Amino acid sequence: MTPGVTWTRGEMLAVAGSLQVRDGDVTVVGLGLPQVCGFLARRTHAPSVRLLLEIGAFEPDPTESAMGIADPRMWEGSTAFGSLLEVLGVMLHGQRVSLGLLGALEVDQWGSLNTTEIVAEDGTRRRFRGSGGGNDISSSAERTVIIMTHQPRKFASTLAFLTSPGRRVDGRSRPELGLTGEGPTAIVTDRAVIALGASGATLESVHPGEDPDAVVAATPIPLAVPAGGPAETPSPTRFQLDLIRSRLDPKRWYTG
Amino acid sequence: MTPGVTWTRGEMLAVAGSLQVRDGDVTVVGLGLPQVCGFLARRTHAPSVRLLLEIGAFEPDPTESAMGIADPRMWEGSTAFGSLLEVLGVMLHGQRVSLGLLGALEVDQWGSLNTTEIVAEDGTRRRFRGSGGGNDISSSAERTVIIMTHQPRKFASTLAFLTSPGRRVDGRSRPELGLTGEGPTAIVTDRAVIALGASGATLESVHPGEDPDAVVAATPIPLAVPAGGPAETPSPTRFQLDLIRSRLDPKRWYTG
Amino acid sequence: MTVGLDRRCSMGDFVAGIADGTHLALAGFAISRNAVAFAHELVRAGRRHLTVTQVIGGLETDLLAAAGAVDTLTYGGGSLDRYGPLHGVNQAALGGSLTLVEYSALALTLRLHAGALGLPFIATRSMLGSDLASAPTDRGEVRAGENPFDGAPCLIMSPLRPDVAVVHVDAADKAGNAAITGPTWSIPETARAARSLAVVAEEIVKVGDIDPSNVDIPAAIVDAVIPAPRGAYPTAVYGHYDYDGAHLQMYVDAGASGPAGLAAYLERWVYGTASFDEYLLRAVA
Amino acid sequence: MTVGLDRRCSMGDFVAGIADGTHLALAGFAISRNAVAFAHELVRAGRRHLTVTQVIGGLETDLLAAAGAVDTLTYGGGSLDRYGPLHGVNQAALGGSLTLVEYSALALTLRLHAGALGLPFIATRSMLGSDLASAPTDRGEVRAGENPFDGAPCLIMSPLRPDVAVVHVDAADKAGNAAITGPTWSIPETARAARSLAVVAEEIVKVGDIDPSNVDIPAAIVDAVIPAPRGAYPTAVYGHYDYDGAHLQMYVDAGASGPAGLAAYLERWVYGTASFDEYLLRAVA
Repeated sequence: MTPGVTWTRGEMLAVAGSLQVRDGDVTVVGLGLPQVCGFLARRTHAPSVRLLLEIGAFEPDPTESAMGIADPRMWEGSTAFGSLLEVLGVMLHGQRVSLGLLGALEVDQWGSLNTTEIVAEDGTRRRFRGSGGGNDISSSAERTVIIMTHQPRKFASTLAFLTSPGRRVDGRSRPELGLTGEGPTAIVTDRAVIALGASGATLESVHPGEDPDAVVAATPIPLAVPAGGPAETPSPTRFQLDLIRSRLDPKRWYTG
Repeated sequence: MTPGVTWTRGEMLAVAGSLQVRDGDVTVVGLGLPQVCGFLARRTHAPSVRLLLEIGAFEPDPTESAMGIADPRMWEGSTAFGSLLEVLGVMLHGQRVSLGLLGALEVDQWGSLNTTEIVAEDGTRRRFRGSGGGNDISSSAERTVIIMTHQPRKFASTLAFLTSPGRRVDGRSRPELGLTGEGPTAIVTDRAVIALGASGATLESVHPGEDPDAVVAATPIPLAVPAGGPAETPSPTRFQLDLIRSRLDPKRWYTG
Repeated sequence: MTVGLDRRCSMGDFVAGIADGTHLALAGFAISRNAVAFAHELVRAGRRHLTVTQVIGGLETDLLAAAGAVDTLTYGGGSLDRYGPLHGVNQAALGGSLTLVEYSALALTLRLHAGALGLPFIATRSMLGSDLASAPTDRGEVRAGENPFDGAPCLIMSPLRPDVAVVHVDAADKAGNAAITGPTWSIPETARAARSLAVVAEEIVKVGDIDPSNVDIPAAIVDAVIPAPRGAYPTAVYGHYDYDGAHLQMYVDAGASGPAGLAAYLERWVYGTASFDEYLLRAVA
Repeated sequence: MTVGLDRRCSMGDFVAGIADGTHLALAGFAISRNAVAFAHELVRAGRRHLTVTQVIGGLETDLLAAAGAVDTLTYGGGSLDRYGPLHGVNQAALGGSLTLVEYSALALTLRLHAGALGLPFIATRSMLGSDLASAPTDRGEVRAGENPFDGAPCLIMSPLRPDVAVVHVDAADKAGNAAITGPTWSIPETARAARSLAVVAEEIVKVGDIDPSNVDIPAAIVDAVIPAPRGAYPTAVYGHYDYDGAHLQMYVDAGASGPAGLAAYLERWVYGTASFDEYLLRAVA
């Protein structure tokens, strides 16, 4: 940790998420933290990443906080406008997208996601936005990374609704299901980075100041811990934090 | 015949072909005489016909003779440009085209067309332009009309190559083949109008000055003749001829 | 230049021609380009038993659902972005008065695209292995299949051809040639899939004023051209006006208090206004 | 504004990267927008055994066929409009050195569209009952099928993903965002189907100079941006220059005299010129 540098949990999440982006990735980003992660990566270690919005905006570079991907502020600086069929069809279903950055209400140990509805213990259902392009991204991107805050209720062995498939569904692999790509490779939260692989979930790193045992206890899915314990996630740099605060989330909606 | 009015065979063909167009038709036109027929209809009895070119031009209104549908002169006055998928896909395959106007090298008694190759008696093959959108138009337009000069070698019971299906192929009806629309309803030549129906070809009318028996002799496909003999095709009017000469085919490439 | 047919029509006359039970396709996306003027007029006219298809639901659909006008909604998801969820849709779905058929955004767009192109069916890998495939499969709209060329699993979907699509464009001429700037999401496929298409235009321009290379919707597929300046308010139209965040938040807050809250919103802002112009005057003042 | 990657490349360097046996997709249409500069460079480089896919063949393909560079041509037909037929293609096909696989224009465009969208396959009614369906069926690219939703016959076609597409655009920025005016025929589908895409541009413009709503080909699918002013000559580029009818007629007349005529044309105008610029100087002078 750099002396005197402090950050919020949201900022830590944005930075850790951004590190999952590789330079050259062609990326479809969801609204909110996924978008902040993508833009942060592009302005730091991944200058040639391509960011695409399912609504039909290529490589936007917004200067204001946007209320969603349907907010024209979000499209500012785009070099090309097209259609959903162009982004989710030609780019994604056409196997040209290397990375999807996705949020979720619930995730299971294989990285399958629920963004549709939550059922409370009393059976009350609460509905959310549904798939949008989320299922399509999970189905066709070469890999996906899940970006979410770390709350135990968000980790579930059985999802209330499986909106977007992960590495396995009902014991079946992606090729068996007919899906392309590796599927989710990591869940990045505001406490840890959980790697997803062929054999399941592993606690790859915990963020500075986090206790690994406490993180494991707060993650009610099967979760392997490396023999030597998890690594520590690199701390945010001043440059990353300045970018987030001044440019990428100035209203602090996602990282405040 | 109006006294003092004379016309060429090509002009007669253009006028007779234009009369097949109904006001309100949505029409894909091929190059050459079909195009002259379409434009003539629009400027006379069918002002609200929509003319489309497979290349992606909507409602062109050219003022110069064009060398083909790929000649930009042909697109002049278009109100919208789009793609081949828009014209042959959305409009035609999507069942929005009521009429196709097509030329042919060879036609059979069911209105199937050959635009691909001719085999001479010595077995020599001569190749032509192939289908282009011709097969698509024959396959999906609500009805088609064939526009061609009247030469016995162009009428064949068995085509050298069946590029575009007519009302029946190998004894099978369009629904049996999986095709939509009625198929070809007429062959209009520079000598006659041959109606095509469920039971085959009928000599509906011969052009002014033509001998019905001579026309039948020059039409080597099964051809019914109505009990009272064929009607006489209406003569071109001065207005139609002036349009053709001054505006629609000023270089007389098609009607000269 | 061919002048073409004059397809202009008032919103009132257009809505008068839409019967109860119509299958509508809408093309707004969350807080952008919703056909709000159209939704208001439909609600005021008391239309019922509509089927609505929309790739991403937004305010227009939520107003119709809140008014009890929608029996079935086929969508790929929806929200009012950060303002909140589609309370009208969600309450009607949870209450059982509205059947919600969910797809992924791409899968539904592909069904519309197949309808537009007259394809017998269309195949995708989207939705494989997910719970999204269940309802459409039960309804016979989607079937498990396989690629005959390599044996890989896929889903085979039927084409979708709604009765009427209503889309909000920047400008249209009287014949229907229309232009859209900015991202177009599922507007092109929605417009082309429907058997009949109305373009609601911010502005009616002279035939020829839109460069033919910039025409996004050709007149040949347009049946009605409805002038409606600011007709997407309080949602945004790129290059024309921003969304009205305060009004959207008021709508979401009304919905958060339950069906009575939405009923009160409709009473005040829709049933309680004689026209969309009156609504605009009151809302923007 | 994101500046993006710089994809600019000379025609010579681009052609140097194309191996014998490559599956090329071309997008000219008869006498418009042919990638003639590219075809000349390929011929001079002596490329052989190419597979070419083109919805409507034109001069570019005929030059390649005349030079003996093409083993297989998949097309939906072609000509030089009223100037005459594709003698190079026809002579190679009749002589047996070139395998011609014919489709209808829509069917082939749909195969490219399926490739672009990553669809497992695509279905159509076009070509049913015609002789066109035979060769593609024999090759395993097309199968007789039926619509699982209503039992109607259809043809099921495999997606087509050529290795490299080369398309001629009006303007492109260095990242690859490109614009086309006028009709676009099969250019959008051809460009998107290929695994790699080169845009040959009349003009290279600054990033941001093309209104994003007017971008027809987004940089995200472009691998090479090749400046080539007048690179489609003697075919036409709408809004830039007309075709050269006298040159086209000379080419067709050469072809009408048989393979020797085409060989003489190539000797004089292609092998006999060191570059396309030299050809232009000689041809236009």
